[in-house]
Amino acid sequence: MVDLAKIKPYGDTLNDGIIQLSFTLPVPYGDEAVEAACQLVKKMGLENPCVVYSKDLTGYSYFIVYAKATQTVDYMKIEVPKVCVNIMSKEEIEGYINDNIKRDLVIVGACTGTDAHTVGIDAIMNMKGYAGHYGLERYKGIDAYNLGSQVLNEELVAKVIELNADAILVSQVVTQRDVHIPNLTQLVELLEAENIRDRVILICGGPRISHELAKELGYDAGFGVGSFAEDVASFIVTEIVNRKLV
Amino acid sequence: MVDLAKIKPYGDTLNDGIIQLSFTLPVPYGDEAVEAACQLVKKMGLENPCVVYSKDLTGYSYFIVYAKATQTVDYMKIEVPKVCVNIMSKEEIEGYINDNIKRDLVIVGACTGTDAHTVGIDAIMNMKGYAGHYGLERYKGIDAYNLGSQVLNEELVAKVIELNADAILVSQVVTQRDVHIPNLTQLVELLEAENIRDRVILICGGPRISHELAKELGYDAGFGVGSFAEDVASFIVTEIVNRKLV
Amino acid sequence: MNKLNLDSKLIDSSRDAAKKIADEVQNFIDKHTTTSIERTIARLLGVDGIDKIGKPLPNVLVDNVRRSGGLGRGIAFWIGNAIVQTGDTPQEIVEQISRGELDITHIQIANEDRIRKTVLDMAKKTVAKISENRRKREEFIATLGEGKQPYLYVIVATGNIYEDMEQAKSAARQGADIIAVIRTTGQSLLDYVPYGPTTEGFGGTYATQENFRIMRKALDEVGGEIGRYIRLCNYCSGLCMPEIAAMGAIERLDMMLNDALYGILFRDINMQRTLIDQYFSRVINGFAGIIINTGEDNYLTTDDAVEAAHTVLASQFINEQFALKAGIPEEQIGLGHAFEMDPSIENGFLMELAQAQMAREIFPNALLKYMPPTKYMTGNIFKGHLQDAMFNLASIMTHQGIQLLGMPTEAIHTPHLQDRYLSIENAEYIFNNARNLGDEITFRKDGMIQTRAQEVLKKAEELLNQIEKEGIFKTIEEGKFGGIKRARTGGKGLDGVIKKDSGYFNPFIQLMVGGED
Amino acid sequence: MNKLNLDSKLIDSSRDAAKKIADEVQNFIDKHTTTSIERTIARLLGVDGIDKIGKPLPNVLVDNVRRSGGLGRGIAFWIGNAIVQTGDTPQEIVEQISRGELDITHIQIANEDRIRKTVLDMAKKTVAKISENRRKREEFIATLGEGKQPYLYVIVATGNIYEDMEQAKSAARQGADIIAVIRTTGQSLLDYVPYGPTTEGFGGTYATQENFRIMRKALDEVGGEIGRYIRLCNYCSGLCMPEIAAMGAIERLDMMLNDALYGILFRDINMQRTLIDQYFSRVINGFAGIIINTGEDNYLTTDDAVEAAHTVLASQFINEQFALKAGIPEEQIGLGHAFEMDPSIENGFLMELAQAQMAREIFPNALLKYMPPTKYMTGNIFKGHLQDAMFNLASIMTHQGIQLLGMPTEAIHTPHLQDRYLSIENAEYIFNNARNLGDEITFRKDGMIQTRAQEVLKKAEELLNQIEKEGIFKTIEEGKFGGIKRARTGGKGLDGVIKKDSGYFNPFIQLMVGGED
Ligand code: B12
Ligand code: B12
Ligand SMILES: Cc1ncc(COP(=O)(O)O)c(C=O)c1O
Ligand SMILES: Cc1ncc(COP(=O)(O)O)c(C=O)c1O
Repeated sequence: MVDLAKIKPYGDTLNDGIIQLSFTLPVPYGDEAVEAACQLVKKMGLENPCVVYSKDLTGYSYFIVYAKATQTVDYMKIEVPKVCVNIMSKEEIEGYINDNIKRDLVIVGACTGTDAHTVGIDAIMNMKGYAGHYGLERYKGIDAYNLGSQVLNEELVAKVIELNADAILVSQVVTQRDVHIPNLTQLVELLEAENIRDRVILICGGPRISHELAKELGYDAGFGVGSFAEDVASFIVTEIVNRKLV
Repeated sequence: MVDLAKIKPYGDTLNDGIIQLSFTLPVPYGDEAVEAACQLVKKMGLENPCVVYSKDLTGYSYFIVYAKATQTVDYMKIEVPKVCVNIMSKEEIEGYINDNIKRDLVIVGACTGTDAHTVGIDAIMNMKGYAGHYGLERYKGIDAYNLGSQVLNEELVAKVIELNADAILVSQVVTQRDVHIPNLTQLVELLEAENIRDRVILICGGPRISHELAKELGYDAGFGVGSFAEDVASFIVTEIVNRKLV
Repeated sequence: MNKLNLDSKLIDSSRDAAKKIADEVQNFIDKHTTTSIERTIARLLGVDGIDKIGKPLPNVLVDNVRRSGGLGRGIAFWIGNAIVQTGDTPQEIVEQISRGELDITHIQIANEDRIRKTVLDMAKKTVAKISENRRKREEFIATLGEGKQPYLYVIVATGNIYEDMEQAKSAARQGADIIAVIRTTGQSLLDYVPYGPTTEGFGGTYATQENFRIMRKALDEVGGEIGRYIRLCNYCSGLCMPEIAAMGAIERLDMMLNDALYGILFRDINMQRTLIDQYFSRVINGFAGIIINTGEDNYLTTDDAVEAAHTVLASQFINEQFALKAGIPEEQIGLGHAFEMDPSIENGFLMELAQAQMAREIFPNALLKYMPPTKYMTGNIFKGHLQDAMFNLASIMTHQGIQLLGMPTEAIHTPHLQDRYLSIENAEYIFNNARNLGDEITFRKDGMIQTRAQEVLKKAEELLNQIEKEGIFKTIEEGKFGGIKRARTGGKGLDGVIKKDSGYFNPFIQLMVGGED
Repeated sequence: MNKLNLDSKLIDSSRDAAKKIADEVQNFIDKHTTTSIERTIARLLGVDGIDKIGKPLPNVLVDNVRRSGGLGRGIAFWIGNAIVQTGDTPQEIVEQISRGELDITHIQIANEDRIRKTVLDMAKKTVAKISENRRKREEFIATLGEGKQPYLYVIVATGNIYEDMEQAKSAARQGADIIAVIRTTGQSLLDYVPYGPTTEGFGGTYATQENFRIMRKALDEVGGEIGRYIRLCNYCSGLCMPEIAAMGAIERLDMMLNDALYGILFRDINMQRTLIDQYFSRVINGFAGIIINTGEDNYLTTDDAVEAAHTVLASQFINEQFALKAGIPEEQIGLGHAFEMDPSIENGFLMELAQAQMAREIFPNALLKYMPPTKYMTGNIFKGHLQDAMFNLASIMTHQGIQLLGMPTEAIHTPHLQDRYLSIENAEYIFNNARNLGDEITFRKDGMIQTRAQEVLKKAEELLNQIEKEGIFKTIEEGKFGGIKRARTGGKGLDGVIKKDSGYFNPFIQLMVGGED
C-alpha cells in the first residue's frame, strides 16, 4: 500500500523511485563525460544512475539517464495556495452581479510591456472566447476593454483611471530571463503611486504564472494554463463584494 | 569560459543548470500532486522546478519537469576504470598470436542462465560478425566455441574443462531485478571450486555490463554496448601474455 | 484490395505449397502425443493443484503413467478406466497417486467402450464450460463494445501479478484494448505449469491459472468501468503449450501467442515435441474463440528485416495452414510480422509499408499482429518514440489488426506505467490524425513500394516450394528461419514425445474439431 | 505535377487578382518614402556608427533633414549635395551633424545633375560590394556544397550573440543548413537599429550589423569545417525593415523573414509605413540574392488552421506578386505556411498534406518555407516530438523547400542545445526514411485530400477577387488575415511616412531593379 506520508516515484514497483532525466554537460564527449553525468545525478541524491543514452554534441555531451530517487515527500502535509472561490457559470456570474453589485463592472485587460502574445488574453476577454467558453465581452453586467498587445504600463494605468476600472487583467507570456517580473512589478508600483491599487482587483495570467507567484508580486490572483473567463470573472465578482468595492 | 572543476548542466546559458525530468507519483492527480512533484525535485537540490506538463493516470500522476541543478561536478578529478589495452585490428591480433603465443587459443562463449539473447554474443563470436566487424570464429589462431543460449553455468564449466579453454565469454542481457548478478557470481564460484579460475581469462558482456561492474564481480573485464570482436580479442591476447598463460 | 499489383498466381502457388508442407507435418503429428498433451487432457478432465513438494498434479499423474510405459494409450484411457473402476473423480484419483496410494496403470482394465463413454461425457462438461466462456466474451463485446482496429496491445511485465494488475488497469483506462502479461524469463523451458498467484518473476510474470484468473477479474472490472471489453493475452508456447491453452480456455483469455516455430528457434525447444503440442493447443484455442498470435516477428530480431522479409511471409503461409488444420477460423489467426528495419535506411519506411500492405492483401481476413521496432531501439527514448510513430503510421496506412505498441524505453527496461501511457498516446494520435490515409492513397505502378512487395512474394514462393520438397524439419535444420539452425533431435523436450498406441484416444480433439481420433 | 487535380483556371484567376492588388498598392508605394528608407540609403552610402548618446548616425542624419522638412527630396539628394559642396564623405558629414556643427539642409544647393551623378557613383560601389557578396555565396555553395532540400532551419535565441554562436555551431555540426538568429522581443518596434555586439536580449538577440558579422564569421568557419555552406537568416521586418535588408546585404546574410503583413498584424505596425518599407527592402534582398520568407504561417497562431487555410493561400498569392514587383526571382521567394492544425482532429494529417501539396503545386518554383506546429504544442515534449515528426513527414511527402524545425520544448522555452539536436535528428530520420514517399503515392480522385485542396483554392480565389475590389487596406481593416483588425492610420510608425517631392530620388532602386525612380 502507498504510504502517503512518504511518497516516491513509481516505475513498475511501488517505491522503486525511478526517474528519467536528460541534460547536456559542457564537456567533451567520452567515458569521463558519462561518469560526470553519473556523479552529478548521484549528487542529487539519486541512486543507481544509469546513462542509457549519450551523444556527442561536439564540445558538449548529451545524456539520458534513469536513476532512483531516495527522497520522499509527505503528500499529507501539502497545501497549495489556490484561488479560493466558487467557480460560477456565465449565467450565475451575471445573476451575481445583478443581485449583489447592481451596476456594470469595468474590466480592462492588456498584454503589457513588449509582449505581443494576445491569444491568451483574447481567450479570456474576446466575445468568441476559447474552447467553448465565452469571453468577458459577452457577459451582461461587464464592460470589458481589451487594449491588445505591447501596452506600456503607463498607458494601461492611464486607461484604468480614465475608465474608472474595477479590475485589471494583465497577460505575460514571454518569461525568458524573467522579463515578466520587473514588468509586473512596475505596474504595481505605478498603481500605488497613483493611489488606486486598493480600488482595483489586480490580476495577472499566462502559461508560467501561478497564483503563488502572483501573490508574491502583489497581485490579487494569478491564472495559468487552462484558465477560462468564468474562473476570472468568478474571482472578480466575489472579491468585489468581499472587499466591499461594490 | 567553462570551469572544468565545477561543471553544471547547460541549456542555453553557461551554468544555467537546466535539467529535464519525468516521473510518476502514486498519488491522485491534482494541484497537490503537482506541488508534491515540485517538492520532490527541490529535495533533489534542484531549483525553480517547473512542471511543464502533468497527466492524470488515474490514481497516479505523471510529470514532466524542468529545473536547475545547483550541484557541480569536478570534471578534472574524474577517473574511469577502463579496459586498458591497445585495441588491435583482426590482422594485428592474428599476428600477435602468431608472434607471442605461438599456439591456437580456445575461447568458449555462451549466453548463460535463462538468458536467450544471443544476438550480442553472436555479434562477438560469429563468422559474419556485426556492423562490419568479423567475429572471433573467423580469426586465425582462435578456436571459438559459441554454446548458444540458456546455457547453465555447470554446462559451461564442463565445456571449458573439456576443451581446456583459455578464455570464457559470458553474455547477460536480461537484468531486470538484477537477475544477472547471482548468475554471474555463481560462475566465478564454480570456476574457483574447480580450481581453474586463474587459468582462464573470464569476461562478461551485455548492454548493462560495465567494466567496473565486471571487476567487482570477479571478472577480468566487462564489455558494454558497441563492443566488437577486436576489442575483446585484443584484451584476451594481451592478458594471456601479461599473465604468462602462454 | 490490390494496391501492390501482386501476382495472384504466386500467392496461390505459395498457399498450395504451404498446405502440402502442413499436411506432411500433420501426418507426423497424428502419430504422436506428448507428456504435455496428456497433462492437458488431465487438466481438462478436472485435475488441478500441486502435491506437497509443489509438483503439479497433472505432472504427477502423467509421470505415473509414463513410468509404467502406458502413455501411448493416452491419459484419457487411464483416467476413464480408473473412474469406471473406482467411481472416484479424476482429482481424487490423482490425489491418491500423489500420496503414493495408487498406481493408476495397475487398476484392472474395464470395458473399452465404457471407458470412452465415461471420459467423453466428462469431457463434454468441460467443453460446455469453454463454450460458455466464449459466449460470455461475445456478450461482453456486444454489450460493452470494444476498441477500433488496430487494437492497442500493451504488455505488463513487472514479475508481480498484483503490480501487473495495477499497470494493466491504468493502461486500459488510458486506452489499451489488449493486455498481455509477459511471462517470466525461462518459464517456457519449464516442463510444468507453476501454481497459484506469483510475485517473483524476472522480465515477466509466471503464467499460472490463478494469475490468469486475477488478471481476468481485474480487466472485467476495469472494462465495465470504462465501457470497453479489455482482452487478455498470454503465452501459449514452450514446453507446456497445450496446458496453457487449456488454462486460458477455462479462464477466458482472449488471445495467445502460439507458435511452435518460435519455441524451436528462440527457446531451443525440440521441433518434434512442439509441433505436436502446437496442434492440440491450437485446437483448444480455436474452439475457445481465442485469437492466436504467431511469432514471425521474432525472426527479424536475429535476421535482417530487409534480407529475410520473405522468410516472414513464407512462415505466415505455413502458420496459416497449421491454424486452419486445427480448426481456427481466419479471423482468429493473428499472423505476426514486424517493423524491424534499420531506421537509418534511406526509404526504409517504403519497404516497411510494402511489407505491411502485402501481408494485408495476402491474408485479407487474418487479424494481423504487427510488432513494433525493438532491435534498433536504443536508449534514446526521444528517437525511439519517433520510430514507434512511424510504425503506428505504417499500421494505420495498411489496416493492421493488432498493434503491439512500441515503448520508447524498449532498450532499457520492461515498460513502466508512464512508458505505456506515452505509447498509447502515440498510437492514438497517429491513428486518429491519419485515420483514412491508407484509403486515400495509391502506390505508383512498378514503383519502389510495389516492386519491393512483388520481390518479397516471389522469394517467399520459391522458398515455400523448396520447403515443400525438403520438408519443414530439414528447412529448420538449415537455418532458413531467423538464421538459426536447430537439429531435429536437438533442443529441449524430445523425451516428452511418445508414439501413440493403436488404442490411443483424446476426447477433446473429437469434441472440438469433430475430427476422427 | 498535378496530384490534387486543381482547377488551373482558379489558379490563374487568383494570380491575376493578386497582381492587380499589388499593382494598386505599388501605385501608393511609389508616391511615398519613409524615414527608415532614407536611413537605409544613408547606410548604403556609407553612414554607420552612433553618436555619443548611442543614437545611430543614420537616424541623426535623417532626423536632421526631417526637422527641416526636406525629406521629401530624399536623403540621397542631401548627401549628394553635401558631398559636392564640401568634398567630405557621407560619414564625415554626418559626424559633423551629430556634433551639431552642421545642418545639412542649410548647405547651398549644387547642380542637380552633379548631385545625382555623385551619389550614383558612390551607390555603384556599394552595389558592387553587394554583388561581390552574392558571388562569394555562390562560390561557397559551389565549392563547399549545401544541404539537401528541405533545408534544415533552426533558430538560436539565447539573447547573447556569443552563446548564440556556440549554439549555432553545434547545430550546424549536427546537420542544420540554416541558422536564424531570432531577434529580441520588441526590436521590431524600435525605430532605429541598435549598434555593436549585444548580450542582453529577451527571447532573442538584437539584430545589429556587428552581430550579423560575428555570426556570419562563425558560420563560415563551421561550414568550412564540415564542408557545407551554412545559411544565415535574420528578421527584416518591423520599423527598420529596409535598413536591416541593407545590413544583411552587406554582411552576406542569406535569408530574411520579410513580410509587411506580419508587422501589421502581429506587431501593430502601421500598414502604410511597412508596405512602403517592404518594397525597398525586397529590392535589396532580391538584388543581394537573399531568400525572403513570408509570414503567412503566423495567421494560424491567432486564427484556426482549418477555417483560415484559404487566407494563407490568398496571402501567398499577394506576397508572390509583391516580391516579383521588387525584382525577386521565384527561387528566392520563400512563401510561408504552417502545420498548425489541432492534432486531435480526425484525419487532420490529410488536410495538412492537402495544404502543403497545394502550395507546392501552385508555386512550383518558390522555395516554400514550412513552419512547424507551435500553437498546439504543449509541455508534453514527447507528444510534441511526434507532432514535429508528422510535420516533417508532410514536408518530405510534398517537397517543401525550407523546413523550420519544430522543437519538442516549443511551449516551454526558446530552444536549448539538446532540443535542437533532438529536432535535427527527428527531421533527418523522417526525411531519410521516407525520402521518396511523395514520389511513390498518388491521391485518390475526389478523395478527402483532393477535395480539401480544391475547396481551399476556391475560397482563396473568392477572397482575392473580393480584395481586388476592396483593396488590401480595407481587407486588413476588416480582419480578414489572422482574424486581426488593424486601422489604416493606426499602429506604430505612421509618422515616418513621407510624400515624395517631385525631385525625389533613390539611386539604389535604379541600380538594383533598373526601374525608373
Ligand atoms: C502564438 C505564439 C506567438 C504568436 C503570437 C500571436 C498573438 N497575437 O498572440 C507570434 C507568432 C506573433 C509570436 C511571436 C513571438 N513569440 Co511566441 N509563441 C506563440 C505560441 C506558439 C503560442 C502561444 C499561445 O497563443 N498559446 C495559447 C493561449 C490560449 O495560451 P496562453 O497564452 O497560455 O493563455 C492561457 C493561460 O495562460 C491564461 N492566460 C494568459 N494570459 C492571461 C491573462 C489573464 C489576466 C488571465 C486571467 C489568464 C491568462 O489563459 C489562457 C487561456 O487558458 C507559444 C508556444 C506555445 N505553444 O505555447 C510561443 C512562445 C510563447 N513565444 C515565444 C517567443 C520567444 C516569441 C518571440 C518573442 C520570438 C521572437 N523573438 O521573435 C516573438 C515576439 C512576441 C512578443 N514580443 O511577445 C516563446 C516564449 C519563451 C519564454 N518562455 O519566454 C514561446 C514559448 C515559444 C518558444 N518556445 O520560444 N508568438
Ligand atoms: C532481440 C531481443 C529479443 C529476442 C532475442 C533473440 C536472440 N536470439 O537473441 C527475443 C524476441 C527472443 C527476446 C525475448 C525476450 N526478451 Co528481449 N530483447 C531483444 C532486444 C529487442 C534486442 C537485443 C539485441 O539483440 N540487441 C543487439 C545486440 C547486438 O546488442 P547487445 O546484446 O547489447 O550486445 C552488444 C554488447 O552489449 C556486447 N555484448 C553483449 N554480450 C556480450 C558478451 C561478451 C562476452 C562481450 C565481450 C560483449 C557482449 O557486444 C554486443 C555488440 O556490441 C532487446 C531490446 C533492445 N532494443 O535492446 C530486448 C530485451 C533485452 N529483452 C527483454 C526481455 C525482458 C525479454 C524476455 C525475457 C521477455 C519475456 N519475458 O518474454 C524474452 C525472453 C528472453 C530470455 N529469456 O532471455 C528486455 C530486458 C529487460 C531487462 N533490462 O532486463 C529488453 C531490454 C526489452 C524490454 N524493454 O523489455 N528478446
Ligand atoms: C510466439 C511467441 N511465443 C512466446 C513468446 C514468449 O517467450 P517465452 O514465454 O518463451 O519467454 C514470444 C515472445 O515474443 C513469442 O513471440
Ligand atoms: C515575417 C516575420 N517577420 C518577423 C518575425 C519576428 O518578429 P519580430 O522580430 O518582429 O519580433 C516573424 C516571426 O515569426 C515573422 O514571421
